[in-house]
Amino acid sequence: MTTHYLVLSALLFAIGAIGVLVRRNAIVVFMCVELMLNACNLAFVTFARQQGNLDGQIIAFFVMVVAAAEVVIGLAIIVMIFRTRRSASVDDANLLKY
Amino acid sequence: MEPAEIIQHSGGVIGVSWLMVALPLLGAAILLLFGRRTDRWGHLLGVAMSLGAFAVAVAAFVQLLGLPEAQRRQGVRLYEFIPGLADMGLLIDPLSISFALLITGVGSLIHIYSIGYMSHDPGRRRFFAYLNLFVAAMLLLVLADNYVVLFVGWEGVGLASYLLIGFWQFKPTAAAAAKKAFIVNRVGDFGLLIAIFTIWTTFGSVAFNELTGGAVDGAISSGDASQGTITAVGLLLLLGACGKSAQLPLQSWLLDAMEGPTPVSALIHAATMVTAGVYLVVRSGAFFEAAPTAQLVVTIVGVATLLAGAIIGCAKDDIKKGLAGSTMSQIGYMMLGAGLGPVGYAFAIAHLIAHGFFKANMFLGAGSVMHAMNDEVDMRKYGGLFSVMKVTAATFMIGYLAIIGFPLLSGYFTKDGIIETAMEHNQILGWLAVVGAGITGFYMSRMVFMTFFGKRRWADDAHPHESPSVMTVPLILLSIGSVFLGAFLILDNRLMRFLAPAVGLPEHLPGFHPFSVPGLTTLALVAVGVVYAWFRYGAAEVPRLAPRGSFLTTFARRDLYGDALNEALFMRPGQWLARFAVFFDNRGIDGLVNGLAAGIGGTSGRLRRIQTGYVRSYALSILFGAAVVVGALLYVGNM
Amino acid sequence: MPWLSTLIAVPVLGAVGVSLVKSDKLAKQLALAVSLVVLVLTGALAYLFEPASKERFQFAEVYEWIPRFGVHYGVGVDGIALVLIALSAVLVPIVILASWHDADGTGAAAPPKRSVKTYFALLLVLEAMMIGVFAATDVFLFYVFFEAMLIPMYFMIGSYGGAQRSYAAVKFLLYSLFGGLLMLVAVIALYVIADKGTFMFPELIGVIQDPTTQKWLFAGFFIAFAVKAPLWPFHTWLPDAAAQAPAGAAVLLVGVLDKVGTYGMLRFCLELFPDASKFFTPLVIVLAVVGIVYGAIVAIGQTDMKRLIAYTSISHFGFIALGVFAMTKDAGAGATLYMVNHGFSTGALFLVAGFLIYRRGSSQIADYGGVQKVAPLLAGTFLIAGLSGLSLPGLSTFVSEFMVLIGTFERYPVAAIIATSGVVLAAVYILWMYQRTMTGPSKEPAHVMPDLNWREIWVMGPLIAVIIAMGFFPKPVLDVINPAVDKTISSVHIEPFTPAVAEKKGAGQ
Amino acid sequence: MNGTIQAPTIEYALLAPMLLVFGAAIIGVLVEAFAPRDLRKSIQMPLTLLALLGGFVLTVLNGINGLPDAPAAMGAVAVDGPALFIWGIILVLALVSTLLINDEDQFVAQAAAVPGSPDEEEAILSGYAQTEVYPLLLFSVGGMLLFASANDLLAMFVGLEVMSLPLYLLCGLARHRRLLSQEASVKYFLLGAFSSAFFLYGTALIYGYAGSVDLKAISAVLTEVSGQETLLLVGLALLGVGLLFKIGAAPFQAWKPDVYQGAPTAVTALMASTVLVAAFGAVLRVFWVALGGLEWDWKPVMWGIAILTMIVGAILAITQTEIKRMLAYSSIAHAGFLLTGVVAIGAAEQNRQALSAILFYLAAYGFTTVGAFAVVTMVRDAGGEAGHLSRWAGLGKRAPVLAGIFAFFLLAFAGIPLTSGFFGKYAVFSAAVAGDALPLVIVGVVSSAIAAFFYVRVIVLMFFNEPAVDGPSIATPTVGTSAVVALAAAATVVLGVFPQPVLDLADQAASALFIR
Repeated sequence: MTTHYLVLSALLFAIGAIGVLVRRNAIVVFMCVELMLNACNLAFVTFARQQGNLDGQIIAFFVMVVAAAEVVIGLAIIVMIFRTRRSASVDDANLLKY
Repeated sequence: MEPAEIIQHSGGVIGVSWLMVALPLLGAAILLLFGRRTDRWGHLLGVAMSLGAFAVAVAAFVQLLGLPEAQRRQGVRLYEFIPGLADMGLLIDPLSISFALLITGVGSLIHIYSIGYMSHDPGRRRFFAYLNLFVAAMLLLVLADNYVVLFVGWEGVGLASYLLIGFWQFKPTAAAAAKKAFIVNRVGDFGLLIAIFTIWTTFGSVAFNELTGGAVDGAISSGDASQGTITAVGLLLLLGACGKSAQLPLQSWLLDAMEGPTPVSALIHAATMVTAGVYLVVRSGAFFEAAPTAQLVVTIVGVATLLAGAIIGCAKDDIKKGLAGSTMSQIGYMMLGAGLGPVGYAFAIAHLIAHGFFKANMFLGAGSVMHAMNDEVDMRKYGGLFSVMKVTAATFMIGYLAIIGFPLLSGYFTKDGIIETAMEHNQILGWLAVVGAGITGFYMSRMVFMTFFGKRRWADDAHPHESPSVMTVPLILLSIGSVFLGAFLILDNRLMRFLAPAVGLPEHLPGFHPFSVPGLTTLALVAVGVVYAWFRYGAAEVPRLAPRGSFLTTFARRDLYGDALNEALFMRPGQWLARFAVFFDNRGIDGLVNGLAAGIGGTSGRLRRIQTGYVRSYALSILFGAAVVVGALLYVGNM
Repeated sequence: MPWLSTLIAVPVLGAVGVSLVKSDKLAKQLALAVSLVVLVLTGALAYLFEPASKERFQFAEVYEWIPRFGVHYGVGVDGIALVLIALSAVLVPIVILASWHDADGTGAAAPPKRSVKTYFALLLVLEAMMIGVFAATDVFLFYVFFEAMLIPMYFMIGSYGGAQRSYAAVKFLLYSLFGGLLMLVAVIALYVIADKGTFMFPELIGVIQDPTTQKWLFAGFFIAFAVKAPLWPFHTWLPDAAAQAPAGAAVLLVGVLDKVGTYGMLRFCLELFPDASKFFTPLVIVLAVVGIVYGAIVAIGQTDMKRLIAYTSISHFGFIALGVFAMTKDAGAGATLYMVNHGFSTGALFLVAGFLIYRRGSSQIADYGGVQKVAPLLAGTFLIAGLSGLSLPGLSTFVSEFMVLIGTFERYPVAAIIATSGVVLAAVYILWMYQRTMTGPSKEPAHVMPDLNWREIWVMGPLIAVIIAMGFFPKPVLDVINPAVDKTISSVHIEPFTPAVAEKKGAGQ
Repeated sequence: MNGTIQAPTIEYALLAPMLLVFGAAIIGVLVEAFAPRDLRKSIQMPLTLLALLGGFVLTVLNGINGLPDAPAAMGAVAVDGPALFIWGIILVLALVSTLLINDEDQFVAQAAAVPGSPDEEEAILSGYAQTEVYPLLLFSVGGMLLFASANDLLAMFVGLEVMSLPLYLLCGLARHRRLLSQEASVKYFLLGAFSSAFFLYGTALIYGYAGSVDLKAISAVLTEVSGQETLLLVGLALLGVGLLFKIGAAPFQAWKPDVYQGAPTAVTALMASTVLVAAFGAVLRVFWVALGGLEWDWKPVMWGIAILTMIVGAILAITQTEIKRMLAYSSIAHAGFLLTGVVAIGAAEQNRQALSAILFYLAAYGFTTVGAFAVVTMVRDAGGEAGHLSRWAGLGKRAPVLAGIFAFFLLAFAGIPLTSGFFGKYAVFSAAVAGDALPLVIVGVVSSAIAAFFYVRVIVLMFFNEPAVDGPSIATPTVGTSAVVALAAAATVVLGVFPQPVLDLADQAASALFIR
């Protein structure tokens, strides 16, 4: 019954995507992205089970590593902008437009 | 008898007859190129070149006379002008040579006259350059052996006329008159061009020797060319002729053309250029004889114009305009004659030549008068000049008698011939021509009485005097011509038989019967006109200011509302059209182009607002895009 | 000796030299010298050219340029190309001489001072490209020159032009570019569909057979040429460009660059897509005739000399297009001759107008009057140039216009008749302009309006001489043109004109 | 599965360029860690250059040694013709961009310091320099190499991230206008991460459908019929979104203008040239190799995207007033032109034509872009670069040569003959025509006509308008910058007049198409 897992992962992905759209705080937005990545992981492992090979699971590990790296970078950037602007709201950052 | 074949020839003077064109052209070139340096002797060069051309013409004429009739059409091919279309070739035949003699002869006299007339004008050298240019172009016109070269000369004289009418360019009226003359002529040229095109596409040639009456009839009978085509050609040629010869409906430019110096009016707008239309019709006889309809239209135009001109002449106080009206009228007679086939041709040409003399004579006389009266042209300010300038007066009188057809003077023979022939063709036209003669008698007498007789109505500062002999001698020579030419050309159909090789000869030659009904009627009417004029302008007091006058008078003064008509029909609508076109071009077409550009710019301006700068809206667009892509792919995939 | 390559190379090198020399004066003299060298070379070329020769293109050179795209550096001339190259070669030195001070910022209403050297360098580059575009026998090479030409002209208008110069320059560039890009599509499609692996023009003749394809490709080429020529209703860029460009540039723009459009119609549209050409002939003829009358009428309504001249050219381009698409010997030859004559006559008009404007600093007709009295030479040359504009017999333009009209009449009488009415309108716009500017009481004391100086006389002299000479004796040029035009027309496979009276055909010679 | 795991084989020679770059990057990190501050720059700079140069040489060697017929590293990386060509371009362009980066004034002294705060001044005074730039650049380049040559989706994802993450940082390091720079950084990061999530989910779905992420395997599965098309199609869609985001195709282009404008110009140059190249390498691989079988499904969609991209790029650029922003939109338009080449997929011969056309276009465009941005770095105000177009008025008067070269680059972008841009466009469009995409080409030329307008507009500003009174100063270019401009100009000319050699090279690279 792997379908449920797929549905769940789809849900998680959707929640993440929606979160990116609705939340203002850069950190939270970023967390939502992470949520999406993990949704992918869930999908991968599920499919690995479906297909009966290990690739999916290995991929999941890769993704975790990449996600970790992303966190490092992301936090660095967000902290940097927070220090200058004293705010982590992504809506404050719109000098660049049109 | 049919016209003779053209035979190529290059011997004797005829071989070098191109000199007739070349000499004056050279003169013009020298005078224009070397400019002020030639101011001192420029006029002499001009005269010399004109006389040279005259000499060549005479020599060629003599040589032609020496040839048997059958060989009296000599072609001189110079070079290929437009390969496959037309050659630069001359045709020396009785018709062209008669014109050449008239042009160079009268032209030379007028050259000489101008030495005196323009002596005080700073632009005299330029004037002679233009005169030479005119002579050259006019000779090219009449000597051309095909329609294309003829057209070159045709427009050449147009240019010369333009330059000379506008000779005093600083006078706005002169500049305007010049432009008007050229443009109206262009309308005629439009017709001439189309005619040439039609001739070319029908006969595959524009050369006169290919376009004989035989060829035309052959084309019609073989069905290669419809009767309609030939008629069309005739009418189009006529349109061209009307332009040059100031015939209705293209007459309006001639009266304004009097803005030019008087010798110009004499040479171009009386003696030679304005008769080119008649030449064209006669030269194209082959087409007209095959197209009776066209011929009829020619005669109608002729009569209409001769009446119109006469009427206009009656009301003019400006002596030159009076003469101009008379010129229109006389050319009307010629046109009438030209529309009457071989017989008419001869009379038309005869009248043309005679008119060349007596009208030039009178114009120069008028010039001499103006010269004496500090360029006053209003006859109401003349009067009683006979006593102070006898030569001028006498010669003018001779011209006057000639034009009204005083028995045994030139006009008597030539005009009468035309009237007689017209009668034979069409009574109505004939009688109208007779009436015209009567009116001529009136307005010419009016002119003479107002100018030379009656009380002196001079301006206070006017001290009239006889003109120098350089001016009077030409007058005398011309008046001699005015006296005898008519008789010489008409009696025992001398000219008719001379022209025969060129235009053909009618079966039965017309006799000369002076006491025919029309002839006598004409004389009577003329007499009435003269007498009436005497009472109005000779015996009676002439007011110095023109009275309001009857409706008819105003009608005539206003040139029969010709200009008003043109203005209402063409000028104003034309200007309006031009203004609208400009507006349409800027707002319409260009507006479309710029509008498109502006539209794109505007779109851009609005679209870039989508780029709000909010990262979340970007994310939304990505998600949205993703959704669309997914949807699209599913749609395509499951099709 | 690679004549044509030399002809292209010399001006380019000259341009480099001009941009390197120190003083402006030297640059001008060098530019003039180079252009004269080109003129001499062209003369030699014309002398060596054999009109009767069997081979289609003489002095042909073909080298592979981009084998990957089947593109060659292929040049060669037939009669048509030769006369147009000659036209460019004659005009450029004249223009250089005429624009002697255009870039110095002297003269009334001069634009702010710009680099003089650049101006003359651009002129030479332009000359090279003009020669190249006419000499190209490779469609792609032609396209490259066709587009590249825009750039120098763009800079000449934009940096040395009048008040509205940048608007005019941009409009000119974008308009032409748009047409060019459509042509690019057609060029690509031509290559792909022909599938010959080459762009050499001779090898592409008759390759496209399918009528529909022909029509589309024709459209692609034709629109580009119609914009370039320009044909009504694609003309509105010309008045702006010509009016804003310095007189010299305007001469080359209207005199030569625009000819590329009509040249392209004659060379490429007709020969590559004969059936499509025949199919579109009615449309094109309508456009042409409309252009003739419309251009003339709008010209009559102009108040600005240069714009007026530009509109007269639009009318004249109508004549040329008419002649090209009438597809008769006479009309074709006439159109080709018209391209040359129009170059000289309009060139003369623009230059004289330029002299006037240089003196007074206004191109408004209303600002002039009575010039004839104070500057008779100037007025005289102006009149002659104008008369050639209204194609007065005895001047070169008459011959070509007459041939176009009579040739058109052979096949399309109605169109020819309407077009002939342009003759009358021409008289109106030219003579009215002359009347308003040159005649009447003069508007200022003589010293304000000096007469032509020697440099200007040397500019106008040759032009007028050529105009008159070719007016009375066009045969030499026509002998060069005719064979080439016959080849072109014959490749359209349209039955030749025969007069109604057949047996009289060819008479009058 | 008998429990024995055989050791994977790695073709080190083939992968050498990538390995070299990564190695150098790691060394760079160590240098940052241990070398004294004042030495770092003098070590990093040559190190980077050497690494990139070496990488290029090795790539060339690979090319000379002949192409392998099977993917390397257990099928993870395909070092085939296109890959080598793309590697070559990337490495050269990166090398060139490095010369730009070398210019101090570009980068913040200390990223951590708050703008305008005392410690920033102090950092500037003490001449700090964020030398991490160099290793970051190397990592990113390495990522690109992998991204463009990855033969399975996992490797591609890793490549994508390794390429992107350092760029996110680099974007935030501008010395002037730091707020903009940081904003660009954060936007780029969030959106990048967001899109890579899509990429990843797409991968997952495709894995679910095909049971493998190996491109070859995927294409193999596509040939045999099976249900669950939906899974595949959705996966394909999401995968596509991830990739199209990177090339900035509409409607995923939103980030491009902001990031290009905010980022330090040197970094913008790097992104505008190399990232585009790498991304197209990946796009081609995914769509032609893995999903070639689905051609008829994705082609229509790609048509739509191509058209949209061209139009949006051209139209929005018209009203831009910031030079870098305008160039960003222009690069969007160019991405659209390139996409017309991507949809020109068809028979093998046709594909060769299209592929080599795209490769040539990438090379031509890359050089011109780097050159253009290099010029932008030289036109400066008190507050850094004079980005606003109005400041460029009359530049032709004050710096004729520079303005001339820039105008030349713009003409190349516009695709005027005798510039590299023209032949690039020509190649792609003719491939598209041959691939029955004529309407697409017509849209292409129309939009390039529109695009011409704003290129021309800049030329008008520079040459036909009078210079502003307090116009920007022209920075006396460092050796590096002037070298970049010269090189780019030379490339633009040569590719515009004698494109044949490069075309041949591209043909060779494309001759064998992609190996699977």
